[in-house]
Amino acid sequence: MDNLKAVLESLLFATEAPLTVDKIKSILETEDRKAVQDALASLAEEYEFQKRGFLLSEVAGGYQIRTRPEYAHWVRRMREAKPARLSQAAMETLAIVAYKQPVLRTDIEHLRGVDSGGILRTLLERGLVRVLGRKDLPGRPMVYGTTKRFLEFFDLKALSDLPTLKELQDIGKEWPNDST
Amino acid sequence: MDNLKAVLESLLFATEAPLTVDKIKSILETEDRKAVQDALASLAEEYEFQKRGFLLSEVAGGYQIRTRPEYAHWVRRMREAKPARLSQAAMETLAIVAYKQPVLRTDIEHLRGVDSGGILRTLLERGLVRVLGRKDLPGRPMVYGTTKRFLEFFDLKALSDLPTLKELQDIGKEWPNDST
Amino acid sequence: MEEQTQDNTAYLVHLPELFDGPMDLLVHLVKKNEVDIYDIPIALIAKQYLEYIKLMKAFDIDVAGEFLVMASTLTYIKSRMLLPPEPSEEEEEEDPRMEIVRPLAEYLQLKHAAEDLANKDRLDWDVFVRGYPDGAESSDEQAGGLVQVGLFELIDAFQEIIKRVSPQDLLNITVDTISVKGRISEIADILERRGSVTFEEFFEKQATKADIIVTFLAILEMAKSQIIRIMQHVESRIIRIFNG
Repeated sequence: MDNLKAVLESLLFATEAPLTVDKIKSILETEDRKAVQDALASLAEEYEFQKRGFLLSEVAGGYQIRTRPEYAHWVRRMREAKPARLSQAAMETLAIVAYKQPVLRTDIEHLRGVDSGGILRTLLERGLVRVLGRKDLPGRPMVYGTTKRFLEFFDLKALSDLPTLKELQDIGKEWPNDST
Repeated sequence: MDNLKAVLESLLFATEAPLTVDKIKSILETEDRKAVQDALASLAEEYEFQKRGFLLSEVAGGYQIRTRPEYAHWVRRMREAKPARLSQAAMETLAIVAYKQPVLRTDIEHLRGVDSGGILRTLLERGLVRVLGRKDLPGRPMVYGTTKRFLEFFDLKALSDLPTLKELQDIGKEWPNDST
Repeated sequence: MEEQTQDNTAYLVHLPELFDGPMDLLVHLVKKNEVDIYDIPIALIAKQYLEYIKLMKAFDIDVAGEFLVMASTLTYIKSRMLLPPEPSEEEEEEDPRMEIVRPLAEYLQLKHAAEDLANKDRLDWDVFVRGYPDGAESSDEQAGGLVQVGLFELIDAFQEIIKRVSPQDLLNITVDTISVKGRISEIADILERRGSVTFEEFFEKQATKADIIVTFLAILEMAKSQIIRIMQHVESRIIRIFNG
């Protein structure tokens, strides 16, 4: 294989766990351990010499490309900016608020079957849900609805762009109440 | 920053999603868009010139390091990748959504001559197609379009990267290959 | 398939794969016969098309309704081709085949497009990036520190709930009710900004009757939920809506 180094590099780039020489040999269907080791050494040297943003590390009995420690600060900054993911419970709550608004917390909890106060607070903090007002019931419970940010978040022009259950059925979603 | 290229490389190496120039600017706390763009271009050239195992792709409005397609065979072996099977019908539907968006389900079905609800659903679930909104027609039918993931999936910079239908026909043979 | 026969087994080898739809079959036939799509020998193509359908039926393959519609279209065009042009007509009559040529040409274009797409470097097959074990997750992000999720995930979440509760009160969600909810949200936006708005203002910019009704229903619903208070000035008789 005349481009062994480049192939190796593509493997090292695409792997998550360190690659052992044995693993590499089996992927490349070669018996030439020496060639693989030489190529690895040559890559490591190249990264060093060219002062690349990453280096080839020998870890846990295998090889792995890692970012150069000098740049850890920036990589960390990037990782920290990594957005959070909404939990399943948050998605459920959000779905109920979206489809049933204006909705009371008790309605949400009735549908979900569990206390949803904490999740509602998170959604409020995230700006996806807001308090629309208070209902004239004992305790003056708050009524919730979705925000503009909710629309942006789901790339909706308007709330009326939400598909209806009927429409979902039409595009083939199976609903528990029909059949089975 | 004198080692901008190397820092950029470490970021590109450590990211999962394509990095936009804006994102890079905010991580590096720089206002120098031109410097970032120059460094990106220089990296892309370097990868090309040095025939590295990966290349710098411009996808979905950002930059991402991807393995070189020539070595796909070996990476697939390593990842034990299964073909991301999209049927011919799915590809057709996807092409219609891509070229005719915003498009109604009835338009798709009119063009293909068959019910396309099931396929549309699969594409929605795979995140390649999304609901763009509704059309001001009786029943307010939903209109569909492609997603950012669609761009990532097909290695496209932007939708405008797609050849026009006219171009396709001109360069294309008169007949598309069907599998018969 | 050029000739008819009762013996289906003879065709077993020739039975083409199942076609995705009538257009697909039509493309196949036009291509097989190497004819110009703008000058289709309609009698020949119609004949072969019908033979194919017959064959499918013979093999107990479900022939979808769309195939039959196309069959009748072809037969109709064929019959019109046989008629002499109406002498009384002044204008030149359009070639009856255009009815099928136009959609066929468009379909062909899109087949080219689909093929072009299929030839691109596909993620997780031709090219790979780091950290996508199965390519299922693309972290699209937005300002505000949240991963953008697809609408479908929201809907899936809703579906999960419906599985658990009686669906009765959830099934009345229609385009109209969602429109009302949307308007409630808009009105809440305005009230948040301005505190109070006159009743008339809400209706001034409404374009259609449907919009007016939706706005009215939204105000009623908001009043019912006590999100807003509706007051009338004693003298001016102007009705104002306040944040509740």
